[in-house]
Amino acid sequence: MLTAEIRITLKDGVLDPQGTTLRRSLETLGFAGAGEVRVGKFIQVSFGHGDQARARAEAEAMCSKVLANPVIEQYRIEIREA
Amino acid sequence: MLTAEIRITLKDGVLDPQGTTLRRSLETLGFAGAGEVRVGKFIQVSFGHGDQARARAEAEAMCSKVLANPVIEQYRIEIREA
Amino acid sequence: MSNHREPAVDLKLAQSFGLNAEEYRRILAIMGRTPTYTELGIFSVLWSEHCSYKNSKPLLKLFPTRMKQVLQGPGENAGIVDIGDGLGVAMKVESHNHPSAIEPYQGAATGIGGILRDIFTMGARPIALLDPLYFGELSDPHVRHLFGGVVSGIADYGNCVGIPTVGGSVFFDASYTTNPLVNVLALGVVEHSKIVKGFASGPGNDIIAVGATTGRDGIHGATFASEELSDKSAAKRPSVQIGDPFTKKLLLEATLELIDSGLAVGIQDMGAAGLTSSSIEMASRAKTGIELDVSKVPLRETGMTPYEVMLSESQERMVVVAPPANFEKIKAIFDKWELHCARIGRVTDDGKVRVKWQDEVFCEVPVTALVDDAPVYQRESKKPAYLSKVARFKQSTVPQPKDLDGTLLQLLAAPTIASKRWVYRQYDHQVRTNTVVLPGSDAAVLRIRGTRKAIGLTTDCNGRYCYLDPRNGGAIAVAEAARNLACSGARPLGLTDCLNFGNPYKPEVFYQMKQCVLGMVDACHALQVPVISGNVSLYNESVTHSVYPTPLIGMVGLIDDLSQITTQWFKKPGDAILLVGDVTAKPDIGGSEYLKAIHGKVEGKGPRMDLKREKALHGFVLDAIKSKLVRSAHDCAEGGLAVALAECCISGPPLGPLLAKGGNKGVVRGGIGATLDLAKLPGRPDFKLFGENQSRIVISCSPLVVGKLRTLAKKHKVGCLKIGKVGGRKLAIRKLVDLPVAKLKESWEGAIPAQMQ
Amino acid sequence: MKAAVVTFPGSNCDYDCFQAVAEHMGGEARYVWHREQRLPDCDLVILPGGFSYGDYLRTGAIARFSPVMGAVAEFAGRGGPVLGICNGFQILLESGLLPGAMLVNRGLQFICDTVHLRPERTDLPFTNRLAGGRPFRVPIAHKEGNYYADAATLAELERNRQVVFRYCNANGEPDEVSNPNGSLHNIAGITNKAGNVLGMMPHPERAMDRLLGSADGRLIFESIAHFLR
Ligand SMILES: Nc1ncnc2c1ncn2[C@@H]1O[C@H](COP(=O)(O)OP(=O)(O)O)[C@@H](O)[C@H]1O
Ligand SMILES: [Mg+2]
Repeated sequence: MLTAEIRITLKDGVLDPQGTTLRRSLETLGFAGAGEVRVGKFIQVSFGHGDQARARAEAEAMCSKVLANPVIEQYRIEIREA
Repeated sequence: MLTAEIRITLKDGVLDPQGTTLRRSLETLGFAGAGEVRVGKFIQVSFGHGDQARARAEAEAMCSKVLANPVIEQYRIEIREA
Repeated sequence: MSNHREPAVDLKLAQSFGLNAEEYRRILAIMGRTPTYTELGIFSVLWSEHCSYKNSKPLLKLFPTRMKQVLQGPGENAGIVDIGDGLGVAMKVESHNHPSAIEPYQGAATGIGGILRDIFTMGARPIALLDPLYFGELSDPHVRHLFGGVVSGIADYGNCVGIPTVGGSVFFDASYTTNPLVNVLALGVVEHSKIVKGFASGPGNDIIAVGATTGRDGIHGATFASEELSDKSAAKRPSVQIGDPFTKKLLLEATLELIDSGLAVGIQDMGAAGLTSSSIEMASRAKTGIELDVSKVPLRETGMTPYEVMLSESQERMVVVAPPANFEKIKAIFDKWELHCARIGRVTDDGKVRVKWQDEVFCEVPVTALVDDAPVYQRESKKPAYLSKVARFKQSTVPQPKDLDGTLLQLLAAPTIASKRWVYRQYDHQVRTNTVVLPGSDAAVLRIRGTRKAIGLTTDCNGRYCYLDPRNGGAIAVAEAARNLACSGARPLGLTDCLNFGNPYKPEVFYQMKQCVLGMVDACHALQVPVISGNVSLYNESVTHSVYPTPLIGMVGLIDDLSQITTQWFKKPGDAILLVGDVTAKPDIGGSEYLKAIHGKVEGKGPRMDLKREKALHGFVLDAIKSKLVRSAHDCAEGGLAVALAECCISGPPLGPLLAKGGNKGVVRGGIGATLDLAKLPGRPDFKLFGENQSRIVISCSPLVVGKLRTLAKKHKVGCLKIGKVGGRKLAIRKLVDLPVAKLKESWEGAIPAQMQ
Repeated sequence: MKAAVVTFPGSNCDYDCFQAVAEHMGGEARYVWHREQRLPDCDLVILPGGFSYGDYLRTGAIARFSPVMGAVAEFAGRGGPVLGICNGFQILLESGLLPGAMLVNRGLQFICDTVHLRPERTDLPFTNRLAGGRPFRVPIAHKEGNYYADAATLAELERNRQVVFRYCNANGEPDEVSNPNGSLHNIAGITNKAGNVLGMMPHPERAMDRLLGSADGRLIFESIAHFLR
């Protein structure tokens, strides 16, 4: 059985209000080391089959159609054995 | 320079309403293959230094103190060269 | 046949389920045998404090619950009062204190979910939420984390289901540091003929589970609510759930559609203790029995046992009782809303709860044993030693501040007094377009569609007063709520209460609880307000101490005509300012915010309450508002007269953005000044400005009607003193205070945002 | 005015939009369930506010696939006026009927408040009763109203005068402090090139009655009525 691990992040250049705030609160809490912080989504989709290529194609279609908004987001897919 | 890539997901057994809704919608959209869907967060934190071990320790501390709630969430950290 | 093997039952197991030895013996006696694992689980939740009220029942019996406007008193999912025109309002408050302490965001969110179900289960469409909250001091970062999380949890859930959060209250005190109180009140409107009750009547009828699927969530949540928080609490994963407002919205719409269709004979939500308490309570009310085949319940996890299915607290589920002939039609409704709907059993006439997995029986217990035979305890009560210590407080020993201006600004910035706009701006308080008075006045006001009427809503309780003098504090909580309603033009119809206390097994805690209840009872009688519903939340303890006794009151009142609504802020330059009520009483600073915030003391007995005078005051104000003599009315509460006056100047609706983060420059807008003279009031300057004497209201009116108001006040035997006039850009109290309105506003509006940024 | 008010699972301002048309404008309003393939006989489509599909994943992301959206696009293509309010605006963005996207508010919080809006155009079906540049007051209630489009799209929007409303101060100036959510160019509402599809974050349907604080929202509904006449 396979799982697609999908990371959806804001495109470079799109301001990330969550990341900015998170970074500030990390700083106040004493995590001075943190440079930029960006917040995105992590979606796991499990498939009922074991066909790698098919899983990738399906995940790709889901991302481009539903899971990510190309105006602001980009995505990366990894297929893993569950 | 290093970046911590942090995946925060709900613990197993914690109901994920977003994932459930998403799965149902994916089905109606014809993505019949999708089994379980779980939605989590993906956070990238960049560090101003190149010390792997330190970056991991810092990311670990951030997760356990701020980024994740151990009551319902679990996390996974990867450190990468940016 | 199922292949579920159940663990053996003994006393040790019973104790791990939260039952004590005496209770376990009682179960053995009732059953005449050792109960099965499933039976024991069912006993333990139904006999928990949360479901059985075993430690509070004797006290709850004291509340007056029957007055002519009451359509449904305590005992159902929510109480209902009549508002005329064939309509009623259903109301109830619920606590989610312990889950919120562990996971503030989800804990608060699921609290909203639970209370909404109680309302629409009665057939009422929810139209309003209120959120009374109690936290430790905001200077503590952990408190800020809890506070921020709770508020956004309430916001995200309430906003998403589309029910406006129109009011609430926030009180900060170190006693709530690790055990915040997160209470939520919901209110709905129902046509008399559409009121539904949780009855499993008619043997042979179907028992149907609708809504979401059942998983292993929150098993023993009711027991969790009935324990003290400890370090181990954080490890109890299943007691916190993820809110699902979207499914809740669907369930709400589907349930209201079902009720409208008339296809169901009984409906009950699955709240604490899930299927167990909902089905058994329904059978108990109808004096019937039930038989469930839990293998038919739509499940979300594999391998669940009968025990787990019965005790699961998965959210967004209901139980429906209906004649078998209606099943297909009911299913069609839930299909439309994309929800599950499954027959899981039937109503019987043998008075027993029978739980089966297909053909195998896992539980067979008489309903009466679970409900009527639940233990009831008269707990021991002992007056706490601290009470006589704090009562020895002498206010003359308090040093007098030189700079009263500075003191007033400091008080306005005390988080308990400061503007709560940071909170309610995160809540959609307008959706469904009924909210006539938005958060920010003494009470929220909602219009009732199809009529000229409106209702007022408020929540109140000063835990510090209850700590210093429980009986007096309990009475004040009720009186203050009624006073806030009166100020907006609403006549009180009924109240719902949430009794938040510590561990009742501590005699001192039980004393506080009993005395608070007695005080509430006094006030209910004196002010003629019935208790229509409520909730008990005990074991609110941290490692070292109990929270302040906090019997939270939520009250609803009726306004006969939309033209009689009054708000708290000054309206027009030139208007006269009157202080009405107990105007000549000696000022008392015991228990005040002034004493605490400025002098760092929690002492005294709290302000005195004279219920007869209070009642007369409400009569006068309502009369004056009805006669259209009043332009604004605001009661004196935390911070005393000076803070009340300042609020009259600055609390009018702000137009535009919240104070910019950090800097407050340039964006403070609105507000109106006033010139006053308090020479006629007795007492030291700081006492008369900041003492929290009860039964006083600041009103403003056209200068032309001052005489009329004086006459009316005389008729009601209420004191009435002209103390100044509206106008200018300053709050000027002769010889005492002289401050620009903008400055007042800056302190008051900026305090909470500054802490929370 | 014959309005179709589209209801998605999770819509919650559908009732208020319905009332704005039926009670306040004396028009005809019909709810249209999102599963419908076609619209009833109507001359206005309203996509109301709320949280379609809980706003899970992204606001409007799932709703835009509802069967009814095909009919809405077709109606818009024929020049019919479509008004998307709040979540309705977000759905229009997701479905590509309007350009751009919504980010979470700059302060990360849901904001319920009243704002001033500056009308930039008064020649549209939705704005012909407004005075150009004169601010009016309507409530907002959203968490994701921080409008974003890339520089090229933004320039094009401005060039084509597709920005219809901007957050502004009481004098009608769109300044930084009046921007509640961080929207680029203080954008509160935009239209398509043809001018018949309007998306706006603020809620005119909540401002139909002085009793509730403001009746300025009527101006938008009166504009539509005027246009349809
Ligand atoms: N948690 C909250 N949620 C919503 N509204 C709140 C909250 N806390 C306070 N408010 C609103 O702020 C206003 C002032 O509250 P409060 O100071 O408690 O009033 P009062 O002293 O008259 O009871 C009220 O309109 C109240 O409803
Ligand atoms: Mg008040």
